[in-house]
Amino acid sequence: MVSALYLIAAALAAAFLLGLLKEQWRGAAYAVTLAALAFMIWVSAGWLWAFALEGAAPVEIFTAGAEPPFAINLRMGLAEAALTLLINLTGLLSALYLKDALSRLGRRALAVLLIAIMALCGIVLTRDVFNLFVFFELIVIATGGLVLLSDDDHALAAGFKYLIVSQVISVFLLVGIIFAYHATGTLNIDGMAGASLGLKTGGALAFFLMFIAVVAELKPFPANGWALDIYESAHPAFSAIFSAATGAAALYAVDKLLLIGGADWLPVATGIGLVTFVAANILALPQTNDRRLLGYSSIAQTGLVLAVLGQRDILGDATPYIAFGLLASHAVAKAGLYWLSGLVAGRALADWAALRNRPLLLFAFVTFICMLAGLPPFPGFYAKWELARFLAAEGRLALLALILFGALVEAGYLFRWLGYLIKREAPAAETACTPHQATAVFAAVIAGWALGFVWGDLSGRNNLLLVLPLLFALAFLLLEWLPAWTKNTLAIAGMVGWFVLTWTEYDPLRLIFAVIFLIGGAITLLASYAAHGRRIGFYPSAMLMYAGMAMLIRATDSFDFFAAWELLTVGSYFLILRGKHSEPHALSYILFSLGGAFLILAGFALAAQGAPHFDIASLGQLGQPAQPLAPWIFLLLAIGFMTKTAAIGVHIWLPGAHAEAETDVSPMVSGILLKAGLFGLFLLLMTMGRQRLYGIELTHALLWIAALTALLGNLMAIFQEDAKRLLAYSSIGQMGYALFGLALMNHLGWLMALMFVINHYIYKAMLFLSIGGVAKRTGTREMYRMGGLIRMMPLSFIPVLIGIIAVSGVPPLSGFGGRWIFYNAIMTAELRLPLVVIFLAGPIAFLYLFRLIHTIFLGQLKDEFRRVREAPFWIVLPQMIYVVLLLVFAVVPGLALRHVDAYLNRFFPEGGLGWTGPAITSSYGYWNPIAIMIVVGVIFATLLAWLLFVNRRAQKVRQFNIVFAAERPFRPETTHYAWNFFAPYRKAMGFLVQPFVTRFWETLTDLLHTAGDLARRLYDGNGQSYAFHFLAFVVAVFLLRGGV
Amino acid sequence: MAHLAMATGFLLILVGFYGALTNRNILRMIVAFSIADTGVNIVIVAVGYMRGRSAPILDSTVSAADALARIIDPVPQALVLTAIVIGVGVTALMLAYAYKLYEKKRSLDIAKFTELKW
Amino acid sequence: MQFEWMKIPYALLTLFIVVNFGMLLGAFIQKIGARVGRRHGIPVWQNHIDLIKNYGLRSSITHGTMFYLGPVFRLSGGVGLLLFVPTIHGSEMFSNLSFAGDLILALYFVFFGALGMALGAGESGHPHAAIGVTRGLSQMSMAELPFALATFSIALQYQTLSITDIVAAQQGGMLNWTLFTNPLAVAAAMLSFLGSMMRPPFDVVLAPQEIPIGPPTEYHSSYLALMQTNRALFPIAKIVIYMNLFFGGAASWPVFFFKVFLIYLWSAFVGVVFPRFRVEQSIRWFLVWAVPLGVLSILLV
Amino acid sequence: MIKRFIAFLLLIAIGGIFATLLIGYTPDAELNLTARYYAERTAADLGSANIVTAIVVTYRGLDTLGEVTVLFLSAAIVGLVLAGGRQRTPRPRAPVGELLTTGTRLLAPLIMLLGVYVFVNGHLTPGGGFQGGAIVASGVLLLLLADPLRHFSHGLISAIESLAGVFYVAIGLLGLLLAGGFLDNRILPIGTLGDLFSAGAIPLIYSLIGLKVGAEFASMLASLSGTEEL
Repeated sequence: MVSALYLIAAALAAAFLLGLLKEQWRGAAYAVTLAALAFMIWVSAGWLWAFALEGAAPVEIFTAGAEPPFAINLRMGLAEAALTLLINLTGLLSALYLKDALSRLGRRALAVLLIAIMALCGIVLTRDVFNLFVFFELIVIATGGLVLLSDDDHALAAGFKYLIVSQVISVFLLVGIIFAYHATGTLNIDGMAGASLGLKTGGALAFFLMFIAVVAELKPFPANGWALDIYESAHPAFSAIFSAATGAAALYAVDKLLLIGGADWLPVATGIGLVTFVAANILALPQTNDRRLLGYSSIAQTGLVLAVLGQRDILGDATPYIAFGLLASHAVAKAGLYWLSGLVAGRALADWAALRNRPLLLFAFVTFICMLAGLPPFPGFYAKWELARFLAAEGRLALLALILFGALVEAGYLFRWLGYLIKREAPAAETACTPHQATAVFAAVIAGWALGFVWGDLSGRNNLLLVLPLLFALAFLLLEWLPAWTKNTLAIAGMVGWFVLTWTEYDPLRLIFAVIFLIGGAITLLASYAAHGRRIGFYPSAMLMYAGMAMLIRATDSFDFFAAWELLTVGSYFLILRGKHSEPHALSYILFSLGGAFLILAGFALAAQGAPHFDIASLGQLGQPAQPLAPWIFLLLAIGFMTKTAAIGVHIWLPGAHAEAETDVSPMVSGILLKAGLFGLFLLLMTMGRQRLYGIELTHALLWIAALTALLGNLMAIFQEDAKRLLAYSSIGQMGYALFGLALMNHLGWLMALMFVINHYIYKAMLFLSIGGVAKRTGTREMYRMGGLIRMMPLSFIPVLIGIIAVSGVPPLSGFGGRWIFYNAIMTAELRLPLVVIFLAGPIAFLYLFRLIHTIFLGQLKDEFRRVREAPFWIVLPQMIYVVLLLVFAVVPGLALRHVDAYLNRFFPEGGLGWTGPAITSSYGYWNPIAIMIVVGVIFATLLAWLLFVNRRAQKVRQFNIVFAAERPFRPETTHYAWNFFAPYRKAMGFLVQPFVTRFWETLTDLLHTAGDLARRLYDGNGQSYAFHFLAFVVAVFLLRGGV
Repeated sequence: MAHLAMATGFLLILVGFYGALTNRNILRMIVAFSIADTGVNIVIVAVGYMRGRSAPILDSTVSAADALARIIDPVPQALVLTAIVIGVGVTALMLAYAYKLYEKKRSLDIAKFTELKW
Repeated sequence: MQFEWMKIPYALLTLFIVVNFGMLLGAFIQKIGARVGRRHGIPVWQNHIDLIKNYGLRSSITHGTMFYLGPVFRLSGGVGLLLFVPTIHGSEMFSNLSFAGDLILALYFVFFGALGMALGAGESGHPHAAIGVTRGLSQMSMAELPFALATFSIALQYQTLSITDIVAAQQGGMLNWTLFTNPLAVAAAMLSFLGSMMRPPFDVVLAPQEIPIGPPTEYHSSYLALMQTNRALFPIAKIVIYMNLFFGGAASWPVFFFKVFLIYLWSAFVGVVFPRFRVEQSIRWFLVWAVPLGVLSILLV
Repeated sequence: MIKRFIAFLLLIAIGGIFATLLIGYTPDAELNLTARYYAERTAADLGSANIVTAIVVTYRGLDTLGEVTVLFLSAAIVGLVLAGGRQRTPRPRAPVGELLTTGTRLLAPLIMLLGVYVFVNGHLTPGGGFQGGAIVASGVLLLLLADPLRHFSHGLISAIESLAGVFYVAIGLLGLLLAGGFLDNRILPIGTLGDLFSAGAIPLIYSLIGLKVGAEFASMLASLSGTEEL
């Protein structure tokens, strides 16, 4: 191995050498710089290789031939190797990116860049506090120089503000160092740590000064205004270094100092880090300038890592894994985003829509955003999981809650941005991207995925990037050049194939879900054959969702479950985002989903109590420390899952998301995706069962929520003018029923929930396809604009007819089976009042369904639709399959239900159904689906035959042949009664559907925004104020710590 | 003696800070920081001072053998040298910045350079 | 209970009896209403005459498939409802096709006809048909609620969902009737009953006097005949359920005729006394008066 | 006014922190561990009479390298900042006066010589590369004052600066290769304590530092002097 000293020596030698080159030899100077940086990368990569793969021991590097503490020494270990590699790589890529700017400014600028990178390495390597100070000052000065690479005039002011504050910081650092030296007689970090500085006279205070000064380099809230200005105005390539490399180095410096400070100072680090994390994220919310937003986000991420470092007392050996996981995610993503920002002409977030015309750059952006948000399979995801595990085990719940809250806020602005990118109007200007710039950006993308792989490998769990379904989904990224129908065939084949491979593994319950997720998904995909072109982005997203679901049902470990959960969330988010006007809805979907996911994460973490692997099945037998927390765990998990099923209160994302999605996406996200939440609830109730919290039976609370969800979902559905929205609200109501069945906690209740799972899949997928087809042909979703379409689109009418009979539970179709089981189930219900609510919900379903079929297909045909064609074949085909399925399931529900019924005996031995002959019996009643079907069929057929006989000469009349107050109308508009269809109902019951919940969430987000907007007035742009902030920060920390 | 020097040093730091916080003129701020830097340097040197001993240079008066008992702590002296030089570097940089800022706005008022905020 | 082929002729016999009884009863009740209003009223065989006339009419038009199917749905609903419920308690002959399902089947099958009718009327393209349907559905959704609550209450009370078992439990004296064992449920159900009989104050759905509105206006000839058959059949089928659930059922045809008449009379009685509600008024009325009774009956059972 | 008041309050608090440090401070009676090592071993190990120099150049040589780099950076950046954009337009100005011109002619070489003396003897007497370099630069300043329009050869200054730097790093690496570690001065014989040619590479390094510092200051001064006409 080459001594780590060469990192410093090479950079310096090259920097000095540059001075010897003639000013005109720009190319040569640039080459020397790149060569030096490449050499440095080689050195640190070599060390990383040695440590990570060959298990080499850390090396102490002495200078001046004397032992520490008498001479400065450096250390090269795993962390140092990784960090220097990160720094050098960022440096090299930024240098590539900066080619034009650097060539313009010449060798001096190159030298400054080299020295900056060298100094960052120095900070990481050195074990001497004063040496640390020297390197920090080098960074300060180099930053002062590199800021000027920017084309932005304001960079000058920003640089000066930075220098002002740096001066103040360095005063504190120097005073701290000299007193620490006085107290311990050494300048060596390990020496100081060994001499227990804090116990010496004045030692604690000296440490405080050093600590606060180094922490200030992390830009803690509120002492960070100067850094934001730099982020905003500097050249993006420098901001990349400033964010990724400087942040990493400063964090490591703090880490070293914490070694000196010992356990006493860990809470301080945590506190500062956490406040910074949360505050910076809230401050970022109202940002519109991209680079400043990234600046806030950098500060927040650094704060988070600081908080993690402060938790090393409980994280122990896992600290590097977690901290570096978060740090690496942040660094790679942030560097990548800054590089990208250089390609975007405008500085407003919406200007980034320019990237949309460049799919590869778009992919890069998405990668970075997902990394930042800590989504799988990136390192941040693993880190977050481990962090939650440890925090929950030690009962540091407030901390966990704050971290998750901050992460959610962060996801809020990141995904809002992503939405702008994908949905906003792209500027006409072409995005210019030189090969150098592209190299930098894509190197970051590759690094991101590679890190994801490494972290998965190190996690001691399933490496997500080796899981077959996920790989299959990701493979579609490489297949994007294929036409859509090829990809569709591949996708269907893959899903069916996976089902065939795995179906023997499932118990009956899981098998039902597996069939719906995989086979059901494949059927819905048939509709996608209707799409033309390449459909960029559709297949990776859809397959990601399905991969998540496939992994979800197979998961036994809580980690696998959670990872699958996040994957399906992300996949479905991108799917939903594809809709024309779905930007705000996709955002609210992902936010609610992530919020729910965080609750699930917290729930699992609490339940595991630090155990590295936690089997979901053992939720039922929690260990001692977790046992008293069981109701809380239940609550967290239940709410988490309920965000996916859109229970009332957390339902507001659903209508928009489902309604605005594309024609073939709506059935996927409604018919299939919602079942993931139910699956979670099934697992939860199966394992944890009943829990009491403050004397309240939680399943009873669930009953109430479910009943209200059913009622209000249905009620809101009847007042919709938009057909797809109507169906979406209806899903909320239906999920309420299913949840109700689960919460009943008896055999039949669960059976009913399963019945709903199957039924809802079939008819909701069918209805969404049918209505989607109609909307596609007519170009509108407003029902009152349609009417009389039965003549134009009879094939789309049939599924709707069948569908509404099924949904409303009218015999003889399968919906009735659900209702019958429901009534039998509630016979033993413990709580009767919620039943009243759900009774009320029943007939209301009938209302909106009638509206759906009437206002679209019946009534008067409008002039503009006289030439409308039937929906495309590929959209009709799956509907017909569903019709057949529905009829089959109506006649022989036992096909699916019998096995599940038997399986449920395991949990509720009593109250099962009897399956003797064609009749199905319970302890209260009986039901014979075949007989019903035959009786109804025979009566119907007889009467029809009779009518046909007596009325054989019926004459078809024209559209307006109606008695209309003695007039013959001729305009369909005046005769199609469709708008505000249930006006009397609104008068009577409208008070129940005031958008209270929407208002609540809106107020909440508004409050956050306002808070961010007010708080950021703190950064008034005056360099002096920033110095004030820093001093106030010092004093505040000092006082809060109780005077050290 | 050491206390006195140290108190002076601290006082200079505070004076420098006060000047930097209350003067809006950039040049005055730079001067104020120089004062604070000087204060820090004095503090550093004061920490190394030991009553009745001489500078850490071996010559006819202090031989290598009795150095242990005769010289003061050399480390702060080495450190202060570095600190001074770094201070000079930063000051030079700030002056250059001040010049450029003035060139841009024809003003040295720090409160005028607030385009970047929030 | 198993299916036997013999059940079919028996069922048809029931059907025949009930249709004729229904038509006579309907006319009789009309007459009572007219007499209260100091009018002479129609002869009791008027419904039979109308039916024959309508079947005899030769002019017939159609607006489309659903229009054609509407009356079929409607009558299927009525016939099915009647046949899924045992008519005479203890008689194997007149237990009809109740082997196919229990109370829940009957409750949900009520919607079958309403749905088909609404669809058919909808296709006629007449805006008033649609308005009538919205009114009808809105009112029904709330009117059915107290009945559903009451039903559930007595299902809990008797711990069964089988109508036969519920009737059986009420045998052995009047005091065993649900009317006396669970008066709250019966009260709720009887209020609900008013809402589903299309008589004042809940007849705004049809609004027969003022405007030519809704399905009966658009349909004619044999369509109307089918619907008229249903008009005769359906109320009786519903009353049979009420009778079975709350009033001890009927062990023989005379008792059957008598009880059905009395229950029918209740709606006529209220109808001639009260003026008409608008839809939102009736919804509120059910919500305020009937639903709480139903809730209480469930809680107290 | 409020600003002053807040500043005052903050500084009182900071002053409180400093006061605590001050009150808690007790001067050492004995040399501490590190200082003791230096006092005992410097002469024998490194052969440098000036212990501070030994620390600066050798024991904490990395700091010093950084320090030199700080100056290098500052000079580069000052050059970068000030070179940007503006074309130099010499304006006629009043002559600086006979006294200054003549004095400069006399003094400048002497000052330079003194500077060289100071850094060459850095390992023996107080002073060293930085001090010597600063003195050399002050000579340059004098020249600039005497003739503001004088063009220094930027090429020469920068060549000196760079070469000195490269050699400095090279010597450091030689230490790594031939002796105990980076910047170990014992690549050359340490000689007799007190001799000019003693203390191994220390005089050499310090001379390089002196040259470099002088060159850097000079280039900074030259750059700054270009700002005069504003």
